[in-house]
Amino acid sequence: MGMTIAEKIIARAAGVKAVRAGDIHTVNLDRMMSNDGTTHLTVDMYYNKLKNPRIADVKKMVFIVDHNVPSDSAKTAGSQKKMRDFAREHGIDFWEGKGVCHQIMMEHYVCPGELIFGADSHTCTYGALGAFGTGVGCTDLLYGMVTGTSWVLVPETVKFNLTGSLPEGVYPRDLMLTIIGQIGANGVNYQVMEFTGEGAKTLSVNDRMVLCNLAVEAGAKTAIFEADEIALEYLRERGREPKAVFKSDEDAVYAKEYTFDLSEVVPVAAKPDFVDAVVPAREVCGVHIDEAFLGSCNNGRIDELRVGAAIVKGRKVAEHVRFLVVPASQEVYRQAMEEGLIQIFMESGAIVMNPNCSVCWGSCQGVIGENEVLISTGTRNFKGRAGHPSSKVYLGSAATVAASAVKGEICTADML
Amino acid sequence: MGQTIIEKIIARNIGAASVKPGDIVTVNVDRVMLDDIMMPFIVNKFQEMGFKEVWDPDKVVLIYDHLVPASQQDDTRHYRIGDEFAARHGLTHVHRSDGICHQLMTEAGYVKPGDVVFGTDSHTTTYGCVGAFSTGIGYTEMAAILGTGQLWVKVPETIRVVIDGTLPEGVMSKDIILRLIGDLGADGATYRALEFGGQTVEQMSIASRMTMANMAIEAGAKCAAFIPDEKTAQYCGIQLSGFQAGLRGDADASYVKTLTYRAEDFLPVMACPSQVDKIRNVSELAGTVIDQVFIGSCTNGRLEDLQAAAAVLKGKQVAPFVKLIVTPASRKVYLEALECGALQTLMDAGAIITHPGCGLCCGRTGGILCDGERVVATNNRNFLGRMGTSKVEIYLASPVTAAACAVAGKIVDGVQV
Amino acid sequence: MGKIFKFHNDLDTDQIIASQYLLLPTIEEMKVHTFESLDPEFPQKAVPGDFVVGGENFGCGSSREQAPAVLKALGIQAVVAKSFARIFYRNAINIGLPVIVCKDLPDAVESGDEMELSLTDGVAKAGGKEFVCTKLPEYMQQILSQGGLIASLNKEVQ
Amino acid sequence: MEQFTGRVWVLGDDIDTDIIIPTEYLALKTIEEMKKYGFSPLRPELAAQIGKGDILVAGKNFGCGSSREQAPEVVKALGIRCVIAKSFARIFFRNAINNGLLLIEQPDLYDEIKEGDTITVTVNQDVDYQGKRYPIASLPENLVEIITAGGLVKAMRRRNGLED
Repeated sequence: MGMTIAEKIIARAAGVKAVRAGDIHTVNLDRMMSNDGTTHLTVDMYYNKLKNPRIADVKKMVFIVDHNVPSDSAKTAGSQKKMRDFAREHGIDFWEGKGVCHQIMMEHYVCPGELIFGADSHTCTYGALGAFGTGVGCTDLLYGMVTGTSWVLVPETVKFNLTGSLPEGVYPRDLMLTIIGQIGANGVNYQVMEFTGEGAKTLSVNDRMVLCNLAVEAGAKTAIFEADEIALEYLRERGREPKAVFKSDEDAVYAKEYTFDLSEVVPVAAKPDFVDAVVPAREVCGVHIDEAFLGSCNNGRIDELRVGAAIVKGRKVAEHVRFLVVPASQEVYRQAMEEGLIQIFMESGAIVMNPNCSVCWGSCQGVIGENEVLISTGTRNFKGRAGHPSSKVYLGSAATVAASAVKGEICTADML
Repeated sequence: MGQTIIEKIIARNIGAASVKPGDIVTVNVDRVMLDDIMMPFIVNKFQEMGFKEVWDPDKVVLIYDHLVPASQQDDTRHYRIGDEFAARHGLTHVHRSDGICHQLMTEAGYVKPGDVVFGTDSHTTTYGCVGAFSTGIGYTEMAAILGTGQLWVKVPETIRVVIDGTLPEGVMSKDIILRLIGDLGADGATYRALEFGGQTVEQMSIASRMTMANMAIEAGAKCAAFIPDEKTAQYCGIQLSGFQAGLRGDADASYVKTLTYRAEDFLPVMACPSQVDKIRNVSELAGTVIDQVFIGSCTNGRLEDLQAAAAVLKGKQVAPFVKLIVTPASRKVYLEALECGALQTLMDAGAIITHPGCGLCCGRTGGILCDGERVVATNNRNFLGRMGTSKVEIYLASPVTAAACAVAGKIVDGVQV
Repeated sequence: MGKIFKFHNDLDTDQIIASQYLLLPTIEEMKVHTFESLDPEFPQKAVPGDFVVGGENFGCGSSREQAPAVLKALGIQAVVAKSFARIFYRNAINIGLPVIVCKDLPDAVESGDEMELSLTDGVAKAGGKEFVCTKLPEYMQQILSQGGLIASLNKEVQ
Repeated sequence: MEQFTGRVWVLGDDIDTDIIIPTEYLALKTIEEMKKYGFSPLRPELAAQIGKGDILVAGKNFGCGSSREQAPEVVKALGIRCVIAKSFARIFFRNAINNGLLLIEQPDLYDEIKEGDTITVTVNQDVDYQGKRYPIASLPENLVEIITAGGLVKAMRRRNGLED
C-alpha cells in the first residue's frame, strides 16, 4: 500500500519500510529547535530531574532567542541567560535577536525529508520545504535532546488539492485563513495537511511557509508540500542538500480530500477571539483600530514587507495608530533595507522593530491595552493574546493590515 | 558687572538689565516638554489645581518615548491620557513614536538659543547645547506651568569649563563629560550652571555638545550652556539675533570656579558601577568580560555616534554570546543612518537595531539584564538597578569604546582595536 | 472526588497561562496566573484533586508546556474534554497529567459539580451518572503510569 | 517652633531616584502601588520596615538622578516625616518642597548617627541626637511660602479660586 510524504518521512526516521496511520513508532530526530519560550524549563529539568544528563548529538540542536528580545525584564533576562549559558557550555548553535525561530530555521537548517521537533507550535512551517516539522513541549524536547529519539503516533494525512492561482490583491494568508474558516480550528486535529495540485506549484517557498505555518491553527500535527524544483532551488541558493525528496504515492491513503480553487479566494479576516472566525475582510471594514502589526513567522518576510510598503508609500500612518513593522529575520530586515522598504515604512510613521515575535506573542513589544483593537498579520487572535484580556485582535493579510494602518480603521487595500 | 550665559538668558526673559546668582525670579516659559511616563500625573495635577486651559498650546510639546513600544498592558494608558489631553487643549506638537524627547526637542526645532525651557525629565539640561536655559522639573511644577506659563527659579552660580586643543583619535565628547563628572563629583555642580568654552568645544558638532549638556545633570547641574555659534544657527535653521549672538560669558562675568583642560590630555574613560562619578581609564579596566553592549540614548544615540560605532565595527563581528543593541535617538537619526549605510554596517556586524526610543536606558524594555551580567552602555546613568537587578554592572562609555568592547567581548580601549 | 471547573470549546493555551508569564523562572511562579483572563480566582479556588472540564479542541494554540504544567502544579487531577489539541495532549501525558477524552460528560456537568474518575476503568461519575471515557493507547498509558516521560527516561538509564 | 521625634534609617551618599523608585514601577497608577518598591534596588526590605513618623538620614547628594516626582511622593507615602542629608540634588529638592516633604540639610549628623536611634528635630533650629545639638538652617522665604500654602497644588488651587 502506498504512503504519503509524511508517512515516508516517519518511516525513514523510524528505520522501517512502511508505516501507517495510527502506528506508534520510535523515531530518530534529525533536528530539534528550542526558543526562549520554554528553554529555561528544559535546562532546569536537564540539570535537576535527569539521573544521567547528556546530549545525544549537539549538532542536532538549535537554540533561538526570539520571543522577548531584547529582554523586557530581569526575570526574562535570567531565563534567557540560562539558555545562553547552556548553549555556550554544550556547544549548541545559538541565535539571539537574529529573527523569529522558524524563519531562522528555514533560512539555515531545514532540509526536505527531515523530521524536526521544535518547542513551538508553529514548527509545522517547515513543511514548506518538504520536511516534517512539528511542535512539542519542553519535556519532549528534553527527551529528544537526551536520546536523539522520540515517539510518534503516525498521523492520518488530509489532502488539500489546490487549483487555479490567487487573484491580484489576494494572498496566501487569505487562502489559509479561508481554509481554516471552512474546516474549523480542530478540522484536522492530529492530522497532516498535504498541499498539492496545480495551484500549489504557483506558490513560492515564502507562500508555502504562510500556509504551513498556520496549519496548527486547524489542529494539524504538521503540513507539507512536496519538495519540488521551487523548494530545491530555495535550498540550493542557501547551499544546502535535501535529506530525502519524497512524493506521495498514487495509492497513498488520505483520511479526507478537499479542493480549493485559489482564483475564488477573496481578502478575509479572522474576527476575535478565534482563528476560524473567518469572514470576508469587507465585513469588518470600519472597525476602529489602535494598532496594526505587520510581521511574525507567518507574515514577516520580504514578500509581505513589499506588499505593505507599496501601500504605505507616500502615505502617513493614521495619527492614533501604532503601526508595528517587524521583519521576520535580520536577513529579511537587511534585504528590506536594500530595497528601500524600511525607509518607506519609517517615513510613513511606522515603528520598525528588531526581528522578534513582538505583539504576535503579546508579552514584550507593542503590547495592547484595555479595550484596544489590533489588526495583525500574526498567527493568533485568541482572547488577550496581544495584551489586555479585554483587547481584541483581528487577523488579516499584509495588504489589509497596511491599508488599515493608514486609514485608522480596518479596510482593504482597494478602499484607500 | 559682566554676566554669564545663563544670567543673560534669565535677565532678558524677565526684562531686567541683569540678575545675579541667588536671585529668585519668575520666568516666562518659552517651551515645555512633557513625556509619556509622567503624562497621567501631569494631567491629574493640572486638574487638581483647577486649571481649565493650557496657557499656550503652541509652546507645549508632548512626546511618547519611554514607553514606546509598549511592553506592559498598562503602558498604552499613558498614550491615551496624552492623546485626550492634546485633543482637549489643542496641542499640535505631539510625537508618538519619533524618538527620544531631548533629541526631538532640539532636532525638530522646538528650542532656540536664549529660550527658557522646562521638561519633566532630568536630562532636559541637553538644550544647553544650543545655548538655551533648560532644566528638568517634576510633574506638579509642570502642571503649574501649563496653567500659568511661569515658574520661579533661583539664578544659579556658574562653573566655567574651558577646553582647548584637539582631542586624540578615538576620544569623544563623552570621554570629556565623564572625566569632568569624575573631577567635579556627582554633586559637584549641584544648583549650578556648567558653561563650556574653548577651541575644542568650538570645533565640536552640536551632537557632541548635546552629549555633554545632557550629562551635566549627572554632576548635579541645574543646566548647561554652550555659546551659540554659526553651527548652532544652522542646526536650528535660524539666523542668530543680536541677543542670541551675544550669549557668551562676559570677560568680567563672575564664575564660582573655572576648570581648564587640554584636549590632548583626555583618554577613553568609563563610569564604573554604580556611580556616574566613578571614572576610570578604559585601559585600567581592560579584560573585564561583558555580556551586552548598548549604543543609544539621548546621550549618544545620534548619527555621529552610530557612525563612530560603525567605523569600529565595519567588517567585524560582535563577539559570540554578546548582544549588541543599537537604538537610534530619533526617526530622523535612524533614516540618516540608513541613508549613509551605518545601520547596515552595524547590522552586518550582528547588532540588534531597535526602533528609536529610550529603550534600555530607562530600564523598561530593550535589553534588561539579570544578576551577574555586565553591560557597557553609551547612556547617562549606571545607577544600581537602572537596567535590571541591582546585581547588574553598568559601565558607561563612548560609542567608540562601546563598539570596540562589543567586538572583543570584554572591555578594551577602542583606539587599540 | 473533586470539583469541576468547566471551560468552553477551543479553550486555547493563552487562556490557561498567558504569554507574559511564560518566561518567569519557575512553574511555581507561573501557576498563580492560571486561567487569569477567564477566572482570576482559579488558582485560589482550585484544590488538589479538582478537575478541569473542556469542550472540543481543549488546549489548542501554542506548544507551551507551561499550560499542562501549571494545571498539574495546582493539583488538578485530570482534564476531561470532548477532544484535545494534539500538542497539549502530548505535553500533558509527557508530564503525567491525565487527559481524558469523554464525549458526553462535558455537556452533562457544570462548574462546581462533584466528580469521580477511575483511570483504570476509564469511567467518570458525576451527578449520579456514569460516563465511559475513551481509553488511552497503551503506549501513552505506560508513560503516564511511570509518572511522565522524564521518569521513564530515568528508568531506562537504570 | 515645630518639633518632632522619630526613629532613624540611615542611607549612604548619592542615593539616586532610581533607588528611591525604579523606572520599572513609575507607570503604576498610584503612589500607593509604587511605594512598596521604594528603595528596592538597595534594600528591598526597607519599605516594609519604615513606620509612620520615621526619619531618613543620608549622606551627600540625596535624590540625584531623574526628575521623577514619584520619588519624593513615595518617600512621603512611606510615612517618612523628613529627610536629613548632607546635601540634596536640586530637582528632588524642588519636587519634595512642592509636595510638602520636609528636607533638612545638616553636614555632621550623618557621620555620627546609628540606624535605629531616635532624634528630635526642631524645625529651622536644630536636631537633637543623644543630647548633642546639630544646628540646621532656615528655609528660604519663597519655599516657606509654598510649604505654608500646603504645597504647590494648593497654592494653584487658591490662585484659581478653588480654595481660600
